[in-house]
Amino acid sequence: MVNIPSSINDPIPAAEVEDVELYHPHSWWTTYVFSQDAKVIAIQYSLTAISIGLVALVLSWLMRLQLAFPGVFTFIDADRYYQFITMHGMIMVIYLLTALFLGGFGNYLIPLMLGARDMVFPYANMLSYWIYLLAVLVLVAGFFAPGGPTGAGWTLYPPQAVLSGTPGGQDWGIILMLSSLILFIIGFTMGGLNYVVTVLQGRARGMTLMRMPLTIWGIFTATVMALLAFPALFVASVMMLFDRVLGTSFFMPAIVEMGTQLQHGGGSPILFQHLFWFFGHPEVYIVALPAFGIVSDLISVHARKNIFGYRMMVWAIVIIGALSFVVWAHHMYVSGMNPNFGFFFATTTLIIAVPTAIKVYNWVLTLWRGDIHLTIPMLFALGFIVTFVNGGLTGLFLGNVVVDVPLSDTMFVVAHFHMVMGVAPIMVIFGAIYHWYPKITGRMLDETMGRIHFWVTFLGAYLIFFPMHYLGLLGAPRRYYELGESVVNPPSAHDLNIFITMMALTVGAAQVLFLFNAAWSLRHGKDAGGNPWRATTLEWQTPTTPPPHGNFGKELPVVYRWAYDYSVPGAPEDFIPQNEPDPENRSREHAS
Amino acid sequence: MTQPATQPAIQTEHQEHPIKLYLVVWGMLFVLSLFSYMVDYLGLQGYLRWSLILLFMILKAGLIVAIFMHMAWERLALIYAIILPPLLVLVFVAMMVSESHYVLSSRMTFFGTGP
Amino acid sequence: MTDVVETETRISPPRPDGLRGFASDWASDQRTFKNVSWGKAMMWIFLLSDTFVFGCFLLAYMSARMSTTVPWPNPSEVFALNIGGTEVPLILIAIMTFVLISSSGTMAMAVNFGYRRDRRRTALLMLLTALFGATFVGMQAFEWTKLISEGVRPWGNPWGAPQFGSTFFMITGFHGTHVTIGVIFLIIIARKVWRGDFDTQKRGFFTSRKGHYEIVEITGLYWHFVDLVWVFIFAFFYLW
Amino acid sequence: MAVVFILAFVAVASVLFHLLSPWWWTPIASNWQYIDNTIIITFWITGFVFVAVVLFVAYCVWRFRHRPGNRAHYEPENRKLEFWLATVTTIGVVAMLAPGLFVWNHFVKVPSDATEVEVVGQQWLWSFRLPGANGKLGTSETRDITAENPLGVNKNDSAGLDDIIIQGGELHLPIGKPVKMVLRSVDVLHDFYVPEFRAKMDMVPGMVTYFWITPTRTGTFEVLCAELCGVGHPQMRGTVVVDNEADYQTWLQQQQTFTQMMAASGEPQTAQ
Ligand code: HEA
Ligand code: HEA
Ligand code: CUA
Ligand SMILES: [Cu+2]
Repeated sequence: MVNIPSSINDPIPAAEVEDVELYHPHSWWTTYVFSQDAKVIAIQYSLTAISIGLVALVLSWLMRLQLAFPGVFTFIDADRYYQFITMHGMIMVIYLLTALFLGGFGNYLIPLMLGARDMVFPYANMLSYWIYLLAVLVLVAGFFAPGGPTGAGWTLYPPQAVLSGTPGGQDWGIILMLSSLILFIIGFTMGGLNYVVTVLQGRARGMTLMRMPLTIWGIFTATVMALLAFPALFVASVMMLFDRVLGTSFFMPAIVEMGTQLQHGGGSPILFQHLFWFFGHPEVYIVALPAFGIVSDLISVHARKNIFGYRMMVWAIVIIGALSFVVWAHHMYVSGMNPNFGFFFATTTLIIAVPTAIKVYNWVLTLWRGDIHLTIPMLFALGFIVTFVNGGLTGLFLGNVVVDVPLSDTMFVVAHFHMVMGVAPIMVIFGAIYHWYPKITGRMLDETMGRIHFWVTFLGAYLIFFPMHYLGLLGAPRRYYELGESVVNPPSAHDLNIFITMMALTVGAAQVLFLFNAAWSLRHGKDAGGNPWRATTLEWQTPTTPPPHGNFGKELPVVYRWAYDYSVPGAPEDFIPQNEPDPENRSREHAS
Repeated sequence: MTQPATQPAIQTEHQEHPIKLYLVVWGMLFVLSLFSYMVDYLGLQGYLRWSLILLFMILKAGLIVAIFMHMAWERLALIYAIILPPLLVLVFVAMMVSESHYVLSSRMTFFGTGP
Repeated sequence: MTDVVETETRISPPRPDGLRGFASDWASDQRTFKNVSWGKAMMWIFLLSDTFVFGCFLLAYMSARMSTTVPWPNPSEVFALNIGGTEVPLILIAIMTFVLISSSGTMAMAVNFGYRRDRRRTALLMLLTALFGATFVGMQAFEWTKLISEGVRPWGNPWGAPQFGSTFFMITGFHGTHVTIGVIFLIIIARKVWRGDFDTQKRGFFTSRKGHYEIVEITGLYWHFVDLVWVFIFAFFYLW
Repeated sequence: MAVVFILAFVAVASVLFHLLSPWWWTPIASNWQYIDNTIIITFWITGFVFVAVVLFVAYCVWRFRHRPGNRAHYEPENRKLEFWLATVTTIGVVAMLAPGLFVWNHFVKVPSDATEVEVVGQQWLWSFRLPGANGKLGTSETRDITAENPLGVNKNDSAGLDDIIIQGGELHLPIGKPVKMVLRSVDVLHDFYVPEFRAKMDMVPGMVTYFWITPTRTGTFEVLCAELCGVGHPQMRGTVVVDNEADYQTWLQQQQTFTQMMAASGEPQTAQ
C-alpha cells in the first residue's frame, strides 16, 4: 500500500459541529420525545420496531395454529390467513429488521463507535423516526380498516394484489399498505442519509475507514444499499397505487375477473416483479449485512481475539453489497420471464456464495486459538453461525436455477428464508442486545434467564425450520391456507406440522422471558461499569455510562489503532482501546 | 489521547470561477438543446436519430454535472462515489430491454386481436 | 490498519491528486470527501438515491412502451402547438427546456455570487431562478390542461396505448413536484440571503444550527439535478 | 461443555434426520430425473460443508474455551489460508452450477417434435386446450372472452377452430411423447405445478409462458396452483392423467372442439 500522508495533519476540525453547537434540550419533551440525540432516537426506533415485531410474532402463532389444526380455530378463515402472512412477512422484514438494524443499532452505534458527537443532521434524524412511526401507524390502521389489511403476500404481486379475489384488494388494505411503504421509504431516506454521511464525513481523528469496527461497515454498506434499492420499491408502490386508485394499467393487462372484463389493458405484471426484486434482493442483504458486522464484533470481543482477516471481511461486505444488485431475478426463475436470464442470474447468485463463504470461514477461524468466553452474546453468535450456514446452503439449492424449479414456491423456500433471515439475524439482534444493554442502561441483563432464553430460542427455532425443508422437498406449496387431501400432505407430514407449531409456541414463550428480563434488569441488573466486556471500541470508552448527549464530554477521542487489538503479545491487558496512543506504531505492524 | 473541541473553523475551498464560464456553458446548453430539437423537427429516423439524441443528451448531462454542479473540480473520491453506482441502473435497463422484447414477442405470437 | 504517519504537526502537506488522491482520500481519517461539507455530501448522496428513483420510473416507462402491442402516440404530434395556422412540433416542450436551462444558468451564477458574499445579486439571481422554475411549472400545467382537454387520461387516450397517458402524467408530475419543491426552497434561501442570516450567523428556526453561504450551492445542486432529469425526460419521453 | 455437545449433536442429528426422514419427494413421472440428480449433488456438497463447519465450531469451543490464564493467539490474517479456502469454495460452487446450467439449457430448449398443450388459469379453475387435427393451436385474446367462449379463442383464426377445449375437466397426456405446456392466465398469476413432473411455471396474464416435459409413467396426478392467486389459491386443484397411447386416443375422441362448443352454445358470434 502506498504511504499516505496523514490527513491528521489537515487543519480540518474533528467535528464540523462542536459540542456547543449541538442542540441540547431543555425540557422533558425535547429530551425524551422530540429528542435530536441519536441515542434517544435509537431507543425510540428500537422500541417501536420490537413492539410491531411482537405483533408479527403473534401473527405467526396464529398462522401456525391454522396450519397444524386446520378448521379448529374457526376465526382464522382463508381471508384472515392471507392477511396474517402478508402482515407477518412485511412487518418482520421491513418494519422490524430494517428499522431495528439501521434505525436502532445504526443510530446508537454509528456516532459512538466513530467518535462523533451525534449524527450529522440531528433534526432530519428525528424526523426520520417520526415518519417511521407514522408509517407503522398507517400499516396497523389496515387491521381496523373496512375489509382488513391486504392479503396479497408480502411480495404484493399484481394483478392479484389489487383485485377483489384478494382480501383488501378492492378495499383499503392495499392502499394503506402501499402508503405505509412510501412513508417508510421517505422516513428511511432521511435517516439513511444521516448514517452514510456520518460514516463518510463525521469520523474522529485517526478513525480511518479501515479502522472502523465491522459493525459499522455492515450498517454503512446496508444503508448505502437501502438508499439505492428502496427507490425501486418506491416506484413500484407509486405505480401500483395509481393502478388501484386511478385505474392506470402499468401492471395490469387485459383481465377477465370472475367473468367481467376489466378496464385495464397492455400492462405487464412481470415488470412489477422486476422492480420489486430489484429492491427485494438487496433488501434481504440489508437485513443480513448489519448482522454480519455485529456478529463479527461479538465473536471477536468474546473470543478475545482480533477478527480474522479484517481486510477480507470488509471487502467481502462491499462485494456482497454490490453483487446483490445483479441477482434479483433469482426470485423469478419460474415467473415466466425470459428463460435465458436463468443462466446469468444463476451464475451471479452462486458467485455471491464465495464472499459469503469467506465471511463464514473468518468467523470460525476467529474462534480458532481464541480464548472463548461462553457469555450470552457469544452463545447467540454461535447460534447465528449454525443457522446462517444452514440457511445459506439451502440458498444454494434455490440459486441454482433448475433446482429451484421444483422447490420454488414450496415450504422449502419458506424454510430457507426463515433460517437465514428469520432466525440468524434475530440471533444477532439478541446477542447485540445482551452485549450493548449494559452501555444503554448501565446494568447487565440477567445471566440465567439469558441462558434459558438462548437455548430455547436457538434449538426451538432450529427445530421449527430444519424439518420444514422436508415438507418443501415433498412438494408442499407455500401460502396454502390448508393443504387438505394431497400426495404432498401425507398423515406424517401433518404430524410434522403439529410438531412445528408446538415448537413455534415454545419459542414464542421464551421471548416473554426475554422481555421480562429486559424490564427486570433495568432496575435489578448487576451494575455494569463503563466497559464490562473489556472491549476496545470507542463506545465503551465514554466518560460516563450511559453516555450523555454529545457522547464524549468535553473532548473527542483520537483513534490510534484498529478496533481489534485483543490479546496483543506483550500488552499488559488482553485488550487495548482504540484511543490508546500507540507510540511505536505496533498496531500498524500487526494489522496491515 | 484526546484533543480540545475548539477547532479552527471549517475551510472548504469555494467554487469561484469567472461568471463568463457559466455564460458560455449556458450558451452551449442552448445550442445542444436546439440541436436535439432539430432532430425531431427535421424528422430524422432510425439509428441516426437515436445516436444524435443520445449524443446530445449525454453532452448536455455532462455539461450540467461537470460545470454547473462543479463535479469537474471535485476530487476523484467523490466523483467515483457518485458516478459508479448508477451503472447498476444501466444493468437493470439492459435486462429490461431484453425482457420487454421477450414479452412483446410472446404477445405477438400467441395473441390475436386488439390490446 | 493504514500506514498513517501520525504526527501532530499542523502543516498540511499537499494532497495528492488523481488516483493516488482517490486512494489516499478513502484511506484517510475524519472525512472521505475532503473539502466537502456535510451538507453538500448529503445532497450528493440524496441525488444519487433520487437518480435511482427517476431511473426506475424511466425504465418502467421504457418497458411499457417496448412491450405494448398497441401503437404508441407520436409525441412529436401530440405535443405540437398550432401557431399561426401551422402545427409546430414539440414547440412548447422546447421552450420549457430553454426555460429550465436558463434557470440553471442563473442558479450557477447565484452560487458564484454567494461565495463572493454579494448578498443582493445572489438573492436576486435565486429569485430569478425561482421565477424561471415557476414559469416551467406553469407551462407544464398548461400542457397538462391541453392534453386533458384532448381526452388524455391516466387510464387511456384517444390515440393508442393507455400507458402513454399514465407514464406521461406520472413522470412529468414527479418531475414537476421536484421543481415545485425546488422553487419553494429557492425562495426560502433567497430570503435568508437577503436578510443576511449567513453573515450574522443567525440560527435556523428548526435545526438551531448556523447557516453558511454554502447552502446556496447545495440548493443549486438540487436545482441542477432537476434540470438534469429533464434532459433525460426530454430525450426519452418526447424525442423517442 | 454442554455447548460443545449440543453443537455436535445438531450436526449429527441433522444428517440422521435427512437419512431417516419419511418426507422425500414424490416418485418422478417425467423426464426431469436430471433435476433430481442435481439436487442430490447439491445435498452432498452442502451437507458436507454444513457438518464440517458446525463440527469445527464445536471443536474450537471445546479446545479454546476460556480457562484461567489462557490468552488468545494473535494472528490478524493469513492470506494463503484464505486463498485456499476461497479456491475450494469456488470449486464447490462450480460443481453445483455447471450441471445446473447444463440441465437448464435442456429445460428451456423445447424439442421440435413436442406437441403443444395450452393450460389456462383463472380464479380458481384450470382449463386446457389441445391442438386439433391440424396440430396447431389458434391464437387467443383475453378481450374475446365471453360466457360462450370462456378461453377467448380467436374465432377469426382458422387454426383455432378445431382446437379441443376442456373447461375445468381433466387433462390427459400420452406417455413418452414430449409436450410443450403453453401457459396462460386470464386474471391473475397462477402456477401450473404437478409435483411428480418436477417442472412448474407461473402463468402470467398478458403474456404466455411455457415449459416442456415428457411423461414417463402412467397414472393420475394432482395439479396444484403454486402462485398465490387470492383466497381460493389452495382450492385451485386439477387432474392430469398420463395414458398409454390407446387410452389417450379414446379419451381424445370424446372431447369437443371449439367449433362444436360454439355451435352448442347457440348463436355463433364473431369477434368484436
Ligand atoms: C437475510 C436474508 C437472506 C439471505 C442472506 C439469503 C441468502 C441467499 N439466498 Fe435467499 N431468500 C430470502 C432471504 C435471504 N436469502 C428471502 C426472504 C427469500 C424469499 C422471499 C419470498 O419469496 O417471500 C429468499 C429466497 C431465495 C430464492 C428464491 C427462491 C424462490 O422463490 O424460488 C433464492 C434463489 O436463488 C435464494 C438464494 C439465496 C442465496 C444463494 C443466498 C446466499 O447469499 C447464501 C450464501 C451463504 C452460504 C452459501 C453459506 C455459507 C457458505 C459456506 C459455509 C461455504 C461453503 C459453500 C460452498 C462449498 C458452496 N433465496
Ligand atoms: C425476519 C423475518 C421473519 C421472522 C422472524 C419470522 C418468524 C416466524 N415465521 Fe415467518 N415469514 C416471514 C418472515 C419472518 N418470519 C416472511 C417474509 C414470510 C413470507 C410471507 C409471505 O409469504 O408473503 C413468512 C411466512 C411464514 C410462514 C409461511 C406461511 C405460508 O406460506 O403459508 C410461516 C409458517 O409457518 C411462518 C412462520 C413463522 C414462525 C413460526 C416464526 C417465529 O415464531 C419463529 C420463532 C421466533 C423467533 C426466532 C423469535 C423472533 C422474535 C421476534 C420476531 C421479535 C421480537 C424481537 C425482540 C424481542 C428483540 N412465517
Ligand atoms: Cu391459482 Cu394460486
Ligand atoms: Cu434473493
